[in-house]
Amino acid sequence: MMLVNEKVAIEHGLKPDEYKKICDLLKRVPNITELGIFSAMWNEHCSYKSSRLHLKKLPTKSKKVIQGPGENAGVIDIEDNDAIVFKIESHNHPSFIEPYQGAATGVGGIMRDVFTMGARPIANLNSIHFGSPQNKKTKNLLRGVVHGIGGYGNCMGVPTIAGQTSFDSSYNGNILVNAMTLGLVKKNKIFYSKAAGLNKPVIYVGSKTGRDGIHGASMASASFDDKIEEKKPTVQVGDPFTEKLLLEACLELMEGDSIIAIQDMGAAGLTSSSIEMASKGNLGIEIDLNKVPCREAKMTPYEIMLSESQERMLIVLENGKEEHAKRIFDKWNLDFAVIGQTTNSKNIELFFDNEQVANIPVNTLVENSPMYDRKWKKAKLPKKNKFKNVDFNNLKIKDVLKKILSNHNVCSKEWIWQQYDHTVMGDTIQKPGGDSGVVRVHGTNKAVAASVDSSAVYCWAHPLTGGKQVVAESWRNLISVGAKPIAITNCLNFGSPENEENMGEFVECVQGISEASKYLEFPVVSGNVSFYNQTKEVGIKPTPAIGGVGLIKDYKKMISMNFKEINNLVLIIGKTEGHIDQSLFARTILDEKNGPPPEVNLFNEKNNGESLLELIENNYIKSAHDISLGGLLTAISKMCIKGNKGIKLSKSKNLMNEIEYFFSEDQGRYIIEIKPKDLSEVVKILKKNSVHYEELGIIIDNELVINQKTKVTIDELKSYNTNWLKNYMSS
Amino acid sequence: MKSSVITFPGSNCDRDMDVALSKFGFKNKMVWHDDNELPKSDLVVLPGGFSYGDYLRCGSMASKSKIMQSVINFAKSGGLVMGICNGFQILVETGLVPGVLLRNKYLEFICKNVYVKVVNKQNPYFKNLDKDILELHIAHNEGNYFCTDDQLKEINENNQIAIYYCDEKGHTEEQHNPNGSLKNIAGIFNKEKNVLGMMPHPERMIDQSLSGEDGSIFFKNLINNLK
Amino acid sequence: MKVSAVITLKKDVLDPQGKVIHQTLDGMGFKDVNEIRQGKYFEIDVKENDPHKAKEIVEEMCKKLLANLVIENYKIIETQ
Amino acid sequence: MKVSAVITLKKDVLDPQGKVIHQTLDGMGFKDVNEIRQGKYFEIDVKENDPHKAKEIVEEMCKKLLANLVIENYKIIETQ
Ligand SMILES: Nc1ncnc2c1ncn2[C@@H]1O[C@H](COP(=O)(O)OP(=O)(O)O)[C@@H](O)[C@H]1O
Ligand SMILES: [Mg+2]
Repeated sequence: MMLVNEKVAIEHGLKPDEYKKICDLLKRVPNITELGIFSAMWNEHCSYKSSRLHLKKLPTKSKKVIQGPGENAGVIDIEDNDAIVFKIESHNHPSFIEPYQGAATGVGGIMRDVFTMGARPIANLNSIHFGSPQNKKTKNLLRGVVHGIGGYGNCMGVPTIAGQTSFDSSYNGNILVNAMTLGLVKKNKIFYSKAAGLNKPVIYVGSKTGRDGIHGASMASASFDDKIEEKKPTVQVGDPFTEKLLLEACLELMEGDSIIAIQDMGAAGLTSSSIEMASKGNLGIEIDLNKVPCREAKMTPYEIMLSESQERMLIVLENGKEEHAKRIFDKWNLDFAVIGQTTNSKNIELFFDNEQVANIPVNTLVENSPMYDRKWKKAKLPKKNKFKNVDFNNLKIKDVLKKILSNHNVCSKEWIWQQYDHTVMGDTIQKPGGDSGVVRVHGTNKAVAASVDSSAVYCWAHPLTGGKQVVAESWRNLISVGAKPIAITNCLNFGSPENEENMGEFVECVQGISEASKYLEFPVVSGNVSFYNQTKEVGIKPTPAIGGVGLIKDYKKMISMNFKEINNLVLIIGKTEGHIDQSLFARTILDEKNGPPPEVNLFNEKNNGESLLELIENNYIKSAHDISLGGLLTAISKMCIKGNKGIKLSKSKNLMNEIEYFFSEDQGRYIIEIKPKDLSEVVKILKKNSVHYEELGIIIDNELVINQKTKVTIDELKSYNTNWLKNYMSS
Repeated sequence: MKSSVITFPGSNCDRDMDVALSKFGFKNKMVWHDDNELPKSDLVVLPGGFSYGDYLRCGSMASKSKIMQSVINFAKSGGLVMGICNGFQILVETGLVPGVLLRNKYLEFICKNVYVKVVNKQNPYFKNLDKDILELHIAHNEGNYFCTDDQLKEINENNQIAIYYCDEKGHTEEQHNPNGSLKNIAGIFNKEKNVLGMMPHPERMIDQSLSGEDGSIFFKNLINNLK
Repeated sequence: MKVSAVITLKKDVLDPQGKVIHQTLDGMGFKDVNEIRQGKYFEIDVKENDPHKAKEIVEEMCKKLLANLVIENYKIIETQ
Repeated sequence: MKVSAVITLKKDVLDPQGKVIHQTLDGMGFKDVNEIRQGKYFEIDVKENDPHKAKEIVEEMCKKLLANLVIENYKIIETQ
């Protein structure tokens, strides 16, 4: 067997002082299997050693939260004994190396996290970020990732109902692929990963273990360098068919009362799953590795423990339920093996060929894992740019609108979501393309809305503001479809924590997320941190992705953003101040990349959102849409496109320049459509709540009439907005 | 009316089909692929999904499963068998309907609403339908219908084409063909018209909150025809 | 012993994958391609050491499952 | 001339298709299979009559497009 020393430890991604700590904790030198286990458990991906300290700041509780962070996924209460289980997860590094399999296994992994808890997955979302469209690799990466997400999700029969796609050169060497899943479970049938009881059988089910993905978790914790070719063998291949069988088999077993604890084998496979179960139950586990179903001959204990083969689960069963469980997994043609049992040793003990090959106290792997208070640098709020009216005066609104609607970050992403089955399960009532995806809770009048958002540019310009903004945007997207926001999950994609600036971005984004979610009572129930999105010295723009979930009590009251009826009135809620810095307009038309992001006023955010919900509750709202990237005119255009209707805008009473008015990205704003007869009632409610509003115009047949001089037909708007991605992908 | 929906490993529209059939008055039973016998049924449905992961060829492995022998016998004795999407692919693999389903022309999965033109109403599925054009939903990766020239000749002679892809006015030009299907074929019968295979999913269009309601029209008409 | 089989589409059957790959190769600068057709390849390890018998078993598999004889041909290419 | 290439999964890479086909064959009564792995087969007709050069072109195609070298190997098996 290979001898272990500091050099070998460093090759495993451990730092010299971490290796020393392992020797101290064990009071001996670990063998190679043990070292492998430590390196897997102590890497950034599994141990959260750089982030733990800061994640503690996130608010995680509310009356609706059943389970916060710490389990496989978060759980929220949606009444009538129903609960939603949800989480987001990154699969960035694997997707850059092999986009199809990387993305596919990302989707597979997050679905397993959700059905491990007893929930049937009912919706998938994804947040994907690519390098600049001109970058040579971008097109193939995008195609591969989309095919991978679709390939896995479609086969599972889970609709992909929403997502987000962006392009930015900071992702040239590190794309981001974040996958999110929502599942539905009865409140009294939630399963957890905490083992309990002595001498309970430990069961392995699913696919066989192969050599794939050994050290995937450590790969996710390292930056890319020139040697990325060498990292290739760590790619895992997904098998959605087996996962579908595993889902059905697990749910079937969960109907009874056989399961004490269940945990999927995700990053670091059998290692982290067994250790987590033992650690939560304050127990030991012993495993006979000869019993683990293996795909390849002669796999070593090291390989078996570190394999990241997909579609596997670990279960602690009640005594005497083995036969019953085996029958179910046989029926679904899946591997089933009793591989060990719980013990009172509080150690993880592994046996192979009748010899003990590892014996480690569980607490050394979990509680004693390293935690760092990394150095970080506070970001300054950039100075505002002083734009002069002359900067705008020679711009034609129509030209600007065309450029913005066809910008790669605003244009329609239909090419992507048409490749995702978004209607399977027969409950999708709002497809991708709206503010949130919405699915009904099967057989009830309720519906669940979900959206995933991130604004890397704002976070890069000022992390604290950016962090707040993403949470607010998620909240707005839910409110726009008539859902009451309940909770969020977050996927924190950052550069290297060992770089003070990147670490600062992380710390302050988390601070911003924390402030906003506290204020909006929109707690964080699950999440994931992905550091080292870095190639050599270049890190990505900080990209926290927020997945929000909300409830619509009566699905017939759901709102969509398409303009509905000619002669209806269109209003804007929230104040337009003309904040141009960091707007898409400033960055693409003026080529001005400096300046602060728009401010987020949490009081207004909450007040405006809640007032809109009140209007929706009273049936006044015919369509609604939040204003985000591209500003007011972009939002209006999208409502025209979707509804196939036009609008005649009234002359604004505002004194600012038209360009600022139309393209600024001030926060907390929505556009709403109401019937003329309801205007006075609507205004009464808005005034009662002190919400700023303006009348924007009236819906007409098929033109966007901006002013006397400027008119754009709906067909023009459509062609601006829908062609870019299609053309790009087929060129 | 009694119906049976077969669940294969990897089927994922089986529940949706069950919901739809039940909604329009069928007494539906779910049947496991590994069973030997079909319950007594007026209609057997092979649902959509990815039976056996769509590995090898879509539908190929499901066509070899135990229950399929009974389904084939049932069809040969005149029983109504309908295959939707993956179910269509399974029917093709058993040879109950002619042709094959290749990968979509642009090699992309397509999920969207399309229009189809009903061209043959002399059969239990479309008899009495008061519309000629239905808006239905497709969601597939392999719906590109293909058959040999000889087969096509026979298909035409026997009026076996059930539905064509078209636009909302019923035009069946190539640009209304979502997947490259030969002659815009979206669904096809066996010679006797008791077996129907089609790519669109009527079961996803049974509620105005969903993608539309033309699926409801299809199912209501179907159960009335069977009564 | 191991037997390899190749399944190809019959000549008059459309091959959308082959066509798209052809276009892609063309776009990448491989201008000298007349045609490209995609097929499937199987490597089957059977418990049979007689090459003749092993081949027969695999032929049987091709006929019954691996190939759809309406549109595909099969060929046993190697036994070892 | 025509060149055939075979793309197979690397040895330790999971082959979900092969696995399911194996199970199905087993269910159909083919009990004597140890393993079955699926790969891709390409028949490429290139405008090049020198076998050596033709092979080189196809190798280039395999490297650049047809094979995913992260998980797959390629082999040129025939030129005619
Ligand atoms: N990768 C994707 N998967 C599914 N849907 C997507 C994806 N990317 C974008 N979309 C959909 O496109 C629409 C526009 O996205 P976006 O511009 O981010 O909306 P918003 O500004 O309202 O958050 C949304 O409905 C979103 O769900
Ligand atoms: Mg929105």
